[in-house]
Amino acid sequence: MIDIVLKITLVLLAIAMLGLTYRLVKGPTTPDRVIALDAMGVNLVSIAAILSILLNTSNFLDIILLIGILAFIGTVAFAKFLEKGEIIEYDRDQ
Amino acid sequence: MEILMCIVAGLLFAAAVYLMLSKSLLRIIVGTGLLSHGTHLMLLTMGGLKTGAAPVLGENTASYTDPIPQALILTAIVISFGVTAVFLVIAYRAYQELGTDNMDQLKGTEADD
Amino acid sequence: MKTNDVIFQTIAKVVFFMIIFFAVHLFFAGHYHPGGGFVGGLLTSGAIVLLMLAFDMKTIKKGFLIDFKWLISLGLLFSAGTAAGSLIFNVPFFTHAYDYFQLPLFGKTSLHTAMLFDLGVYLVVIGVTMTIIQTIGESE
Amino acid sequence: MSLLHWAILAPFIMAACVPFVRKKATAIHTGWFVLILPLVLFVSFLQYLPVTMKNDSIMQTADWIPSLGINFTAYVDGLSLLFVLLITGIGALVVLYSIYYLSKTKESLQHFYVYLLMFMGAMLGVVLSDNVITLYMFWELTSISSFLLIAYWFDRDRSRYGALKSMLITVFGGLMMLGGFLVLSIMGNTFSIRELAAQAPELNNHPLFLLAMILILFGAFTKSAQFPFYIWLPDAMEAPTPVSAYLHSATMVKAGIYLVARFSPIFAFSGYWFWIVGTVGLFTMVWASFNAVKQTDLKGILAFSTVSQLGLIMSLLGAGSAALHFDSLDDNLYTAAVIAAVFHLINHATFKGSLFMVTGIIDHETGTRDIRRLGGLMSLMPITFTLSVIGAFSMAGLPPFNGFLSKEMFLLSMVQLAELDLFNLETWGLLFPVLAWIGSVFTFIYSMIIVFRVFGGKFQPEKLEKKPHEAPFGMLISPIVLASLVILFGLFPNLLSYSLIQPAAASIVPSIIPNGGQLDVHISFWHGFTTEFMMTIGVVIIGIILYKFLPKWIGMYDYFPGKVTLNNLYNASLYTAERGSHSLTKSYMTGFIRSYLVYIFAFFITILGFTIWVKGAFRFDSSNTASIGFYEVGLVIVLLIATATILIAKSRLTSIISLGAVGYSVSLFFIIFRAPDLALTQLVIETVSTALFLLCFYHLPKLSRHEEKRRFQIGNAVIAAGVGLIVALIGISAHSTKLFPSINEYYIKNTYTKAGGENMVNVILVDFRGFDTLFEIAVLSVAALGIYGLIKLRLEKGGEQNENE
Amino acid sequence: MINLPVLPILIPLIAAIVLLFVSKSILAQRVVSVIASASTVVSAMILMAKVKSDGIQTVDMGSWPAPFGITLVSDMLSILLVLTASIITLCVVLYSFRSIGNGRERFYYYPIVQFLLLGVNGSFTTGDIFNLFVFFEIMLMSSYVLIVIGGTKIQLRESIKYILVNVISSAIFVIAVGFLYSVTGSLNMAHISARISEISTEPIITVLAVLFLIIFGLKGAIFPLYFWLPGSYAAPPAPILALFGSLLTKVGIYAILRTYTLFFYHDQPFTHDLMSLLALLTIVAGVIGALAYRDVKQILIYNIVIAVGVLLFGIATMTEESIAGTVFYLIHDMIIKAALFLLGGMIIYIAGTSNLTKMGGLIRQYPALGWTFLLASFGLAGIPPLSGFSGKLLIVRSGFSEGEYVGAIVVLLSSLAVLYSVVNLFMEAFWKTPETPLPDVKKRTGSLFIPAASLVLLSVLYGVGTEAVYPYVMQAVQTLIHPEIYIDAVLKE
Repeated sequence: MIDIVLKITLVLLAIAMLGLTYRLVKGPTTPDRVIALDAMGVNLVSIAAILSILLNTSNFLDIILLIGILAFIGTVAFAKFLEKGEIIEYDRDQ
Repeated sequence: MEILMCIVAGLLFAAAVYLMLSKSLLRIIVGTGLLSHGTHLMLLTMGGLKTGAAPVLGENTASYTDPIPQALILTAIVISFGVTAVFLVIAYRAYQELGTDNMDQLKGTEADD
Repeated sequence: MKTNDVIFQTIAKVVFFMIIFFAVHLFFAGHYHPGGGFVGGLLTSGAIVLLMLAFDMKTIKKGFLIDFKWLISLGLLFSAGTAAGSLIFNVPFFTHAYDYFQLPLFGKTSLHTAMLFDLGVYLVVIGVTMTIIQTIGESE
Repeated sequence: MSLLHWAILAPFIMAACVPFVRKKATAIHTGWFVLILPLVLFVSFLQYLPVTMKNDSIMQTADWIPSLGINFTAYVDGLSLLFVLLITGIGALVVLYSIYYLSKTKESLQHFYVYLLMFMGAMLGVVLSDNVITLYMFWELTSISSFLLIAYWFDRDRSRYGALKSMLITVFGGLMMLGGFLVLSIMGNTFSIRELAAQAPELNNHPLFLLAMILILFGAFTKSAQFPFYIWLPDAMEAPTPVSAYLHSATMVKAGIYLVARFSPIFAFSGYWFWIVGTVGLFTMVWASFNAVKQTDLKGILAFSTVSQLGLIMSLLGAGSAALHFDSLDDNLYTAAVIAAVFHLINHATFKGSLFMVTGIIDHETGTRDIRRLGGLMSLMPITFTLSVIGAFSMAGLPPFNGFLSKEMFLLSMVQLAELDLFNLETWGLLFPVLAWIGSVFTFIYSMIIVFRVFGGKFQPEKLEKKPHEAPFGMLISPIVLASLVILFGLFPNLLSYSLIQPAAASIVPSIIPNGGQLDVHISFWHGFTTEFMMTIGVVIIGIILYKFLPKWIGMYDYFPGKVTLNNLYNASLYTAERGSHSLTKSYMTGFIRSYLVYIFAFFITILGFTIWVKGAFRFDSSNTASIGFYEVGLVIVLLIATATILIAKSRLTSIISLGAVGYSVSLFFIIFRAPDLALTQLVIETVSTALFLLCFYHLPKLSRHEEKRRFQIGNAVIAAGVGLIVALIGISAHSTKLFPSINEYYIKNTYTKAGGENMVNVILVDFRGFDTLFEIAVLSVAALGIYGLIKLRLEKGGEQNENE
Repeated sequence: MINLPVLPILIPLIAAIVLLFVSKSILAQRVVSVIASASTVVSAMILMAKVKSDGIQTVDMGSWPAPFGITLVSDMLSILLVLTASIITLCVVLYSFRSIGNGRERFYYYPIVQFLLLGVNGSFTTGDIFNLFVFFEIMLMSSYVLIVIGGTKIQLRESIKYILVNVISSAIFVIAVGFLYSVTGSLNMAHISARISEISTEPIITVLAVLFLIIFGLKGAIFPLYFWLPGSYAAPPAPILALFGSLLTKVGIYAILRTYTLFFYHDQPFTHDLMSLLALLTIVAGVIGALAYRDVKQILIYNIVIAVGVLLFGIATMTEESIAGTVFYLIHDMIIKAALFLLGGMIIYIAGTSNLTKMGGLIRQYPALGWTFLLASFGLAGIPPLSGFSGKLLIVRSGFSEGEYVGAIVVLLSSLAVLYSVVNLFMEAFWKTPETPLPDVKKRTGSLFIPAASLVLLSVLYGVGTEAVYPYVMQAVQTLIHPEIYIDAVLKE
């Protein structure tokens, strides 16, 4: 039973991925794309988690955490890029 | 699944080749990125897919997937990361020095050697 | 344009340590669970990059005091040294040794020279990523 | 190493000493020092005469590369001894002559003598070697030393041109000859000429026989300047005159003759040999003598005359091969041709050597060699005049000089050929005497030109740079010696008969000489009103008439198309080779990386496609494949859409983000395919790479897509599709042909027990295959250092100045 | 010392690490580089003596038995090549002192050269197909950096092409390893060889053979995969070019030689004939290129292509004799190419240009350079007794005996083209009267000349002393002709 539910969820997530990909491609603005990318990160976390349950393994837990961290850094970086047009400043006092 | 992945890898290769044949340096480098993705997927496929649990001992399972391609891919990923980084920086410097990222203008002739 | 990044900077400091801990965890877990020197190293650099995002390159450089290129050499020395250690015992190059020890605090732990090797990998990866990012960052 | 070996090496050792002598003893002309060597060698080789006169030989072997069968084997028989004496004898005279010819203050004598000694050693090596490989080595060395000597005055364009030309042609022949030697060695399984000759009958029936023969003849014909390879010889006249006298008339060009003579025992039985050697030689003789007449440069005439005379000797050797078809020596007319060849070889060296030296004297004293500016020197330079008369008349075949005798013998041999009923000679035989006679007529004419245009006629001092007078005595010694030999051999030919000629001829046709037997070599001055004598008279009469009316018919040379000469062919082919390859190279080395990639991928597709098709290598086996889930298909679609987005993306940001999306999808696949370590690494790496992309391309122009022609796009698409198809096909086939169990079982079993870990992938990385990882981080380190250097180090100067500090 | 085969790889690695630590001082870098290179040479010599007396030396990395771990295999072929590569590197390092410039020296030139040597030596030694890829990568990565170090315009421009081509070939290499793994289930070369010989008729093996030919052909610059080479090699300065010209393409050739004698010898009518055809086309292409340019670098670079063709023809003929010739010629070509590029570098340095039409008359001021160059040219063309001869002799002879008449003659005539191109170069640079008179002051070239001339001397000795080298080469050939020797040594059966 739970298997079927999980698999359906996976399919739904895959559809969500498709939608997000559409947004990523279409844009039209960069913030749209960044948000799509961030959401994809959340999606990835979900997929990894569900797969962990399906495969009955704890090996993917690290991945989930990692995706979380990366998505965070990525979003922050993009946010900064959008705001300042630069990701890493050399010396911000100048 | 393996057949499907072979096709996917083939498509990635095709896309990569198409990009590498274009004029824009950026597209070329993106092409190399795609190429390495295709390579890794193909390598993984060659070990057989989903034939068992993840290759980590300790879980009760009868079989594991082939760890060798995974280890090889890991090495390959890291190496292609290094290459991509160098390539990118060279492209960046080339753009700085030569003022273009159009490969047609980067052809160079004996005259200016 | 000077912007106020206080919240971001404060969070970054905290998250930095969280990521570092996770990275160290991944590194140590490597032999038994997914992870290892590569991911650990990359994630550590990720943490440093987060700091760079929040602050700036110069501050970070001052804060870290070490030249990342030196870190590369050190890492290579660790890895190559571990591998070459076997030369002293006249066993084939790269032969690792390990044993289980009863350590206080950790309990029964295996000490493995492969860990030392992986430490080298970890250091090199940090050194490499940071050198690349720093160099490119500075050139702008 | 025996004395014989040291004799060959002595010139090289001497050559090494020359620069020191030149430096230390500046007061004395270096030539005096050098002169010792050929004299000593000449005298010491004379001691072998008794041996060879008995048709015996001496062989000394020193190991060089015995494993490959290459040994330094020195071998003295009649033929080699004859050549050795020529080389050292003429060598001594030439060195003596050069002492007066080359100023010790103005010229770089050390170079001259080093080259000359190198040549002498190389030539000795050629004629004394038994091993074909050693022979080839010395052969090439003669080409090289000739190259250096021709380019002695390397400032002159003509010198360099001539040097290169001679080297290209002779080395070409040398290489072909090497090929022939190798084929021979395959047939006979040895590199030794003697051993090969011993197997001659078996070799004759070998399928490779003809190939070997033709390849070796290439060597002989190029070196001996036979048609059509003779063109290098006239240009070689840029060398100092002593060199021309030595290399380009007396010795080096005879190496080809030597080769033909040396290999006669192996090849001469074949009809091909007879025809090729005989006709090429004869044709060369006629053609060159015909061309000599129109030359205006004195050395040019001599060059063509040399070519012609070499052709004469060659044709005699060809004719002589007919002798092998007779079992006994009795009634064997054709040994006469061989004897004539050897005799003329000696004679040619004497009269042509003296003529060259005379030319050198004229050049030296008047400052020109152009016969249009010379004339009337008879009274000013009486000794020189006498010498040139002796030389030229001997060349023309007039009595009482040695040239007369050998020319008679030549005509006789050609007449006899017409009567031979071998090799289809019945039909074509008559051509031989006719051509020989025509050649002789022209020979007569140009010989007369040499004498009478220079010494007869009107003296034209206004056209000369210097005031001519007789040469210093030292310079005259050598030509006088040679001219005396011309007369001596003319009057007493039998001085040579059994000492030199018989042994040499016997080495050429050993198979028909019974053990202990000898060829009959009795050369008589007068032998009645024979056909050949009548022919000589005809030559003289017609020759005189034609010479008298030369101005009337010299114009006919203009009818020959000036552009279709072999020389122009050579020049044009070099030019075409250079220009043609330049434009060809330009056409494909476009500098566009796209073109190169197209070549590479096109090759990839065609050759692999061809292989798969021909070998029927495609396999499709879906029996042991994993199932496909719906969500997996979904992910595949995501991946492909992201990929497609890159292809059509207009902005760089889109393509970079899409690449990131592809990367994340790949890591998702890694999760699905149970590869947690991969997924972890891929995720982080993808993030870092994307960041790097953004960092690096921050400064790039917004619109980085350059519009491409539709034609290109379609072409690209086709190639891309082809590559993808091939990769997928091979992938599927490879997956469907899993023939062996993987070695991975070992890792699964031993990860915990032997390596003390649980995560197989990581244990493989740091332990089982840690060696890979060690160098993988090294790769990363190099990349980082490279990037650091790239950004920080900026040498402003162009690439070429990098050689400077 | 059971780890002897590791040393030629380990010493450069350690040296590189030490060099990274002392990167601040140029003097220290030079000293360490020389010491390290010299000790690599010494260790290679010791190893060679060992291989000579005891046969193939193997070390199982990490004590994991073959085929499960990575095994280093020093057979005679690999150690000969390792020794040659190490000697060349030593000479190039010495040459670099005065020619490469302080800028590059400060930016890790020396450690990267050591990494390059490490990659080359590793490629020659490893017995594992994936490890070969890793060593290729380290070699390539070093070459990427070396080709672009200094960052001049032309270097940047050409390095892009160079990297792109190599990225492609690396990618194909990885998937080819994957295919091979899928079919044979192993990565150890000896093991793969043993397994392939059981299934020799499988058509997929032929396909893989062609695939590997393409991969290594891209590195080794065979027709029609060599187009990237002339442009890219012309970019870096002479010492780097010498390393590239003498080592990198030869690694590709080595890999072809190794795989085609160890794995892919079962379908010779197809694979080797294909290779033979490509070899001849490569020669022709190289000749066309060498004749096309009036530029020191280009002429020498196209000579690389010609040599590659000759070597490939030797491999394609695939008899004991031709393989022996190939090994002889391979070593010769490495030495003489390095020497010629170094000498060519001196010519360019003295004349201030690499364009032949703009130089001339150097012989008066630099006679030693001129004659050494001419000697090296003759060596390159294979004039006996210089070094190129014995190899070419064997290759041509076996070509004739195998009935490949056209091929043998093409190889022979390629010598003529080689001779023409280099002698023409010599005449233009040294003999021709220059358009502008040369400056009176001689440039100091002693420290450049000595390493270059010692390579020429080595090449001459190699040629004259062929007999001394012969047993070594034949030992190498035995392993190549009889793969079971290799397999037994590695798998210890």
